[in-house]
Amino acid sequence: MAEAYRFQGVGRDLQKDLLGQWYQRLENAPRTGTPVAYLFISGNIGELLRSFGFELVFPEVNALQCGVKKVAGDFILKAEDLGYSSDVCGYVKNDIGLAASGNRGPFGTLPKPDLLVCTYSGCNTYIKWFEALAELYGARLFMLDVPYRRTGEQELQQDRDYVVAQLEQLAEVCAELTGRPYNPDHLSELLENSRQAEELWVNILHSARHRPSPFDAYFEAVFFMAPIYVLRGMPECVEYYRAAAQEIEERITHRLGPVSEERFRIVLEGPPPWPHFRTFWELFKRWGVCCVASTYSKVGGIWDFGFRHDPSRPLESLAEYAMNCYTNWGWQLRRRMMERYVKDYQADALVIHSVKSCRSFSVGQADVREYFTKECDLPTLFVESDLADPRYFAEAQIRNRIDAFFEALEHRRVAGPHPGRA
Amino acid sequence: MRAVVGIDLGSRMTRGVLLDEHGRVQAQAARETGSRLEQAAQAVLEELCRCVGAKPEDVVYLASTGYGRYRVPFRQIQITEMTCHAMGALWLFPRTRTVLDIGAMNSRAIRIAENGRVVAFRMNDRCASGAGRFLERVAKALEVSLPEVGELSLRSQNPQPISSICAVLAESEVINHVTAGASVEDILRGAHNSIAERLVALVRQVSPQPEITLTGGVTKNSGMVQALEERLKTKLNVSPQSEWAGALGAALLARTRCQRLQSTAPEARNRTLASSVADPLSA
Amino acid sequence: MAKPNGSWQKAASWEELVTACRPLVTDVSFPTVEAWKEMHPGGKAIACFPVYTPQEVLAAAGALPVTVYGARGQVEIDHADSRIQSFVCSIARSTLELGLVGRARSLDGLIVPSICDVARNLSGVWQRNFPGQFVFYLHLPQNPESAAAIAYYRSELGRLRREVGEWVGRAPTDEALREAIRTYNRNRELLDSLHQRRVEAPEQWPAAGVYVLAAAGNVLPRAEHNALLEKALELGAARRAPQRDTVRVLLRGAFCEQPPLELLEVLEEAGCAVVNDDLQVGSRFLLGPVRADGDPLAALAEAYLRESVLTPVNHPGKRSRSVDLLERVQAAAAQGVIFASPKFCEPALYDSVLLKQVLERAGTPYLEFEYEEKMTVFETVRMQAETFVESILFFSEKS
Amino acid sequence: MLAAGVDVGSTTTKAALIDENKRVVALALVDTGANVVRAAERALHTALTQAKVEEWDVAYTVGTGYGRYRVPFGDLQVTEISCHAKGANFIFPATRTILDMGGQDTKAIRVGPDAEVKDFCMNDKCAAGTGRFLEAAAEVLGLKLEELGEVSARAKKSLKITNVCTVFVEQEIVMHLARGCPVEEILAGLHWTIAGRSIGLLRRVGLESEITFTGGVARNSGVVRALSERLGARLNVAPESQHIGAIGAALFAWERAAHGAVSQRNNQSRALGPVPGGN
Ligand SMILES: Nc1ncnc2c1ncn2[C@@H]1O[C@H](COP(=O)(O)OP(=O)(O)O)[C@@H](O)[C@H]1O
Ligand SMILES: Nc1ncnc2c1ncn2[C@@H]1O[C@H](COP(=O)(O)OP(=O)(O)O)[C@@H](O)[C@H]1O
Ligand code: SF4
Ligand code: SF4
Ligand code: SF4
Repeated sequence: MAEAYRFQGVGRDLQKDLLGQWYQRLENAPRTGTPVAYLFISGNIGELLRSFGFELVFPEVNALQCGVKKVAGDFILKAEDLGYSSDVCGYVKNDIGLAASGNRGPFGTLPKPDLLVCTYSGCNTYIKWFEALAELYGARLFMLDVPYRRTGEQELQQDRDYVVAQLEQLAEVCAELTGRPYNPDHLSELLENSRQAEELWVNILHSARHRPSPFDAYFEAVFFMAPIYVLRGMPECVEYYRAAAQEIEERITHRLGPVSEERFRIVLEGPPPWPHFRTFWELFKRWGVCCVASTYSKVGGIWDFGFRHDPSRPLESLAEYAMNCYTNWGWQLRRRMMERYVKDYQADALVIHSVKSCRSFSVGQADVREYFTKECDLPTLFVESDLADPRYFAEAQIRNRIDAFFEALEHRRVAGPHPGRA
Repeated sequence: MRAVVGIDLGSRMTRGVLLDEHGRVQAQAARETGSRLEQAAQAVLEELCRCVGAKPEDVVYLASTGYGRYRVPFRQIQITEMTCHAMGALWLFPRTRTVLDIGAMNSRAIRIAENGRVVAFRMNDRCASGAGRFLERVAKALEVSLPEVGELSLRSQNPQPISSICAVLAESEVINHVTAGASVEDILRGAHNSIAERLVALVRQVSPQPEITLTGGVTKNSGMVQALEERLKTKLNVSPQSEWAGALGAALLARTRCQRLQSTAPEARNRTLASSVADPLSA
Repeated sequence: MAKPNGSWQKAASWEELVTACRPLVTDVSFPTVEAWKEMHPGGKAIACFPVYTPQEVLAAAGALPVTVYGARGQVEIDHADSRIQSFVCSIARSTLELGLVGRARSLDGLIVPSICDVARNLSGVWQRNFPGQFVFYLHLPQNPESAAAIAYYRSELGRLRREVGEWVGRAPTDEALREAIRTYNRNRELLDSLHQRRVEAPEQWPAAGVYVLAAAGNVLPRAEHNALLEKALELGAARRAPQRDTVRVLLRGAFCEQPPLELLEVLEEAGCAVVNDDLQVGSRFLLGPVRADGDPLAALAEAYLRESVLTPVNHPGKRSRSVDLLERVQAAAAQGVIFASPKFCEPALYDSVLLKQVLERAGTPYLEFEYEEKMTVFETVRMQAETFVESILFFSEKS
Repeated sequence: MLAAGVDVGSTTTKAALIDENKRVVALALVDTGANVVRAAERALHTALTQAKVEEWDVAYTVGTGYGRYRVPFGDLQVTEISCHAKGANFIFPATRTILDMGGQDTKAIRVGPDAEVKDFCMNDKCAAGTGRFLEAAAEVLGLKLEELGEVSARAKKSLKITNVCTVFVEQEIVMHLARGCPVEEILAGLHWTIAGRSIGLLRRVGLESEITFTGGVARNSGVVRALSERLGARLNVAPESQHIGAIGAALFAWERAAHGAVSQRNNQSRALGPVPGGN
């Protein structure tokens, strides 16, 4: 369809180009002598590091890429050969396996870290992960200790101050490593770029409120969100979302959407099964399912409830950002988010994809399901597999669940008891 | 003569090996274990003595191993299969560094040091998807005798993949293949492959090092050996004797132990190895 | 069925004492807590998730802190299976089960420290399922070197003091806190000497027994536990133990979810003399006494950040888990290390990988296996332990 | 007018015929074997001959069961989950939770008042605790499947079974027998274990009474007893429990027919769901 319209496909293509260029810069970093920091997606305070001229590596994104490119399995096995249990996070194993293979992946060769910045926003596993990398590379590890958003509570002043204090220390460390002084003005410029990109990104997310939705907030969002995660603060990131916004606009005007006929609108909780991403998507597409909101697209930051990076309060807003990534939220906050999505985006159902790797996501999901089925009478589908380990994806079983689930939804909806479509 | 004996009470076979004072193998004996373990052990011991024309009291030290190791009343010591198979395998193939023992019920991967010390090991419990009984069931389902399965599988033209990892469900899958008209050879090969997959996964967990020696009844199965070699990308040591590895190892360890005890102070001699205080099985 | 507190006072021998305390480990209807409540009408009992809970603050508020190690394999998991996925450790599931089936009725609240992803989310799940209860999520700083950390943790403890205070209707005074600190210091001191004796004479102080006596403290007021430990030290010294041919091992990984007692006994039967372990380390996670003068909360915060036992769930900062392990091996003259991790306990599973490499380099033999609190068959463990013992006994120069 | 439902299970294939008044007029049961289509046809024909009718008397046929993945047959495919819900609701209208224990998998399904599936989960990767598990046990104990129930009923106490693996449990049974433990106590233990596993699944979908127990294992009164004991609740068990999937399928067929859908057994039948050009 890309031919018929002007902007269709730009989101995907431009995203590919930008990531390609970024990985190219990384590949060159050793030669250009650019300092390299490893960092996580959740609580990604990359702007601060970029303000010191660091190039950033995101091990999670590498793991994700390996998953999509179907090489994760080998790296994971390699890590298990090194002694890692089959029961620990597949992302970590993928990354360790990658490192043990000379850091050469489908995206090229990655530079070694000069600094490891562990943000404790995503999960505890982050800490174990970078402890291992610190051992492996003998690189300096900075722990950015981000307190968890206690269930139901307001963000605590003490927590914010604590994170800010640590960011100041991080700035000192960076200055020491790069020989550059901390430059708040430069940081603010980067944060201004972030703010603009966030503004545009939120509009795209909200566009899913249209019927039919022009945009799949899960299966497409995972591509559209990449730049705001890995390139936030850079001008090209803002450019990207301008372009993407045009594509979405065009889709709205022509009533284009991810599925030719939108029959079900779902909210999706949990990460995708990367090694089987396409298959997984198809299983939903067959039923004309469009995901109108997802929690996974918030692991790297929650902007659709109003938060923006604030150039006038650089460190404070970085701290607030870091504390408000999805998996740093307690159960009640997560539940409220999903509840709001179901309402605002008029979803017919909640689909929970529970992944073995990620206890940070998974623990509590069964209660989420119980809450929505019992207390909100919202149809909820629960499927289990994994986000990185191809071994845990049982297609027949998952297909069976999805089919039965939408059969039932259709059965509920269609006048006349026929469970399927004629 | 002064002899030492090792007895391996396996779930199916009981095997015994007798060494003379110079550590030379003088006799081997085996018989079905059956349900009366003590008797099986007794019979094997007598058999061994008969072979070398010795009296039971000539046996100065006896070590038992295998799952019935605690059921040998006249043992001086019991030693686990792991330790014994390691020793036995090393005796059979002195450059062994990894042992893969595939029994009917459990499979074990063992990494050992030059001197036979067990460095790391894993065994499958809980799930039978990677042990010999799997093949027995498949053989039964296909109405071929166990000794044939290996050879047959090697004649396979296009192996039938077995999708289920479960030994039990795989069995019904096999039956389906049969009725669907797949050849016995292809089905067998499929079964061998799927077990091999799981065994390789087990071996990986001990970070194997060459040479790898295969022990246990499955060594009789050439198809299994090849399936494993393909996946481990290395030649495996297989000896017709390898089913004796357990008993052999027990005998060798019995000998070292007995020598040690004589060299150490007498009061130390009547010390027992802690584990021989209790018989967990009768508990 | 355990007799409530007091039954242990009559014990005339080490064996009797252990037998008297054994039910306190396994009886998850918490009879001693019931008993305490009868003696303290209106008193609150607060469950503490195993590791790093500053119980002093709760005790100072007049509440009874109870360290809950799941259901100790004593309760059929019927409800929680549907709430906590199969790939999560058992303690999370069984702790929830206790609540869901009302076994923990005598407990009025739960303190969850931020030890891992499971614990982090469990706090919210608990709050949802037991809205009436006092649920406190305690953030343990993971950045020990940061100058901000102590101040932050002190404020976090302040939050605990305030909220517990409001809840029990009595905010702990500084003096009450200092008093609690003294009692807990004494408790740590006694626990340490108990474990120290074991290093000197493992036959004399068998691991399972030591474990049971330490475990009694989880469900008893500290003062009472102190008395119990003093008695234990006397009786233990008077004990005559048989000489056995064993291997001295250091047990590692069981810092949170606990293995069944049988597992320890199996290890001993197999010939392992456990001379150092991190079992129930939550009751002895401070390496030294806490200052009992000055600002008590600051003292607690400092103690935690400066000298708490390294486990897989506290980032060591400049300290090193590897060095720590090797030092412990040496101090305990251990011949080998056993990594026993709870199944699906990610933190423990990550650490063992790195620590095993360290031991390989140091040439220290090790064994690794996983356990579950609800396990009932120990044959595999026995087999592994025996093999491990043999690998040392037969091949080491001594013996 | 007749409507037919065929449930090709992993172990057995069931067929059900219902007439225009939704009365069940015939039920058939055959072993599935490898050839799904043949099994389906055999089952259907057995049912037809039972009802003394001809194939063209059947207005519409719905196929279900795991077989439908391998070969679609009948006029329409519906998942066994929907069919069990339908069938259970038909026989026990107050059903809210269904436990279906088949030969190789166990399913727990929660349904609404008019049989719509609200939630479900299944275990089908491991034969532990499935009908197959009981078949194996019966074999080792030298009993017929039919006998399992009564025999275990004689048990004074039930033995603790430690293995769940179908293969290992055989070994364990042999060991218990060798130790002279009474057969009925072993059996009771097995039923207790199986019940435990299924209850896990049931809780996962959220238990709501009434609970209906379907699938072949429901014919084993020992399991029924163990379940109701451990749940502290009674279960609906229909004499035709093993056929409930097929009956559900037949009901769907009936509704299709009633809505004027015509059978087209001759031309390619379609699988459910996909939007034409949906991707
Ligand atoms: N003649 C044979 N040919 C091929 N495989 C065999 C033969 N004999 C035994 N096996 C295999 O070896 C297994 C038994 O091995 P064994 O070591 O005797 O078991 P265990 O020691 O546990 O009793 C059987 O399950 C079978 O798969
Ligand atoms: N008469 C019977 N008594 C007890 N159990 C039975 C009986 N008939 C079948 N079963 C059990 O039912 C199982 C088959 O159930 P079924 O629902 O037909 O399987 P599926 O639907 O997967 O083909 C068998 O494995 C057996 O355990
Ligand atoms: S997948 Fe989950 S556990 Fe793994 S690193 Fe990401 S957030 Fe952490
Ligand atoms: S056992 Fe491990 S994973 Fe489970 S709660 Fe404790 S620390 Fe967390
Ligand atoms: S998968 Fe099969 S072999 Fe493995 S435990 Fe389950 S039943 Fe046993």
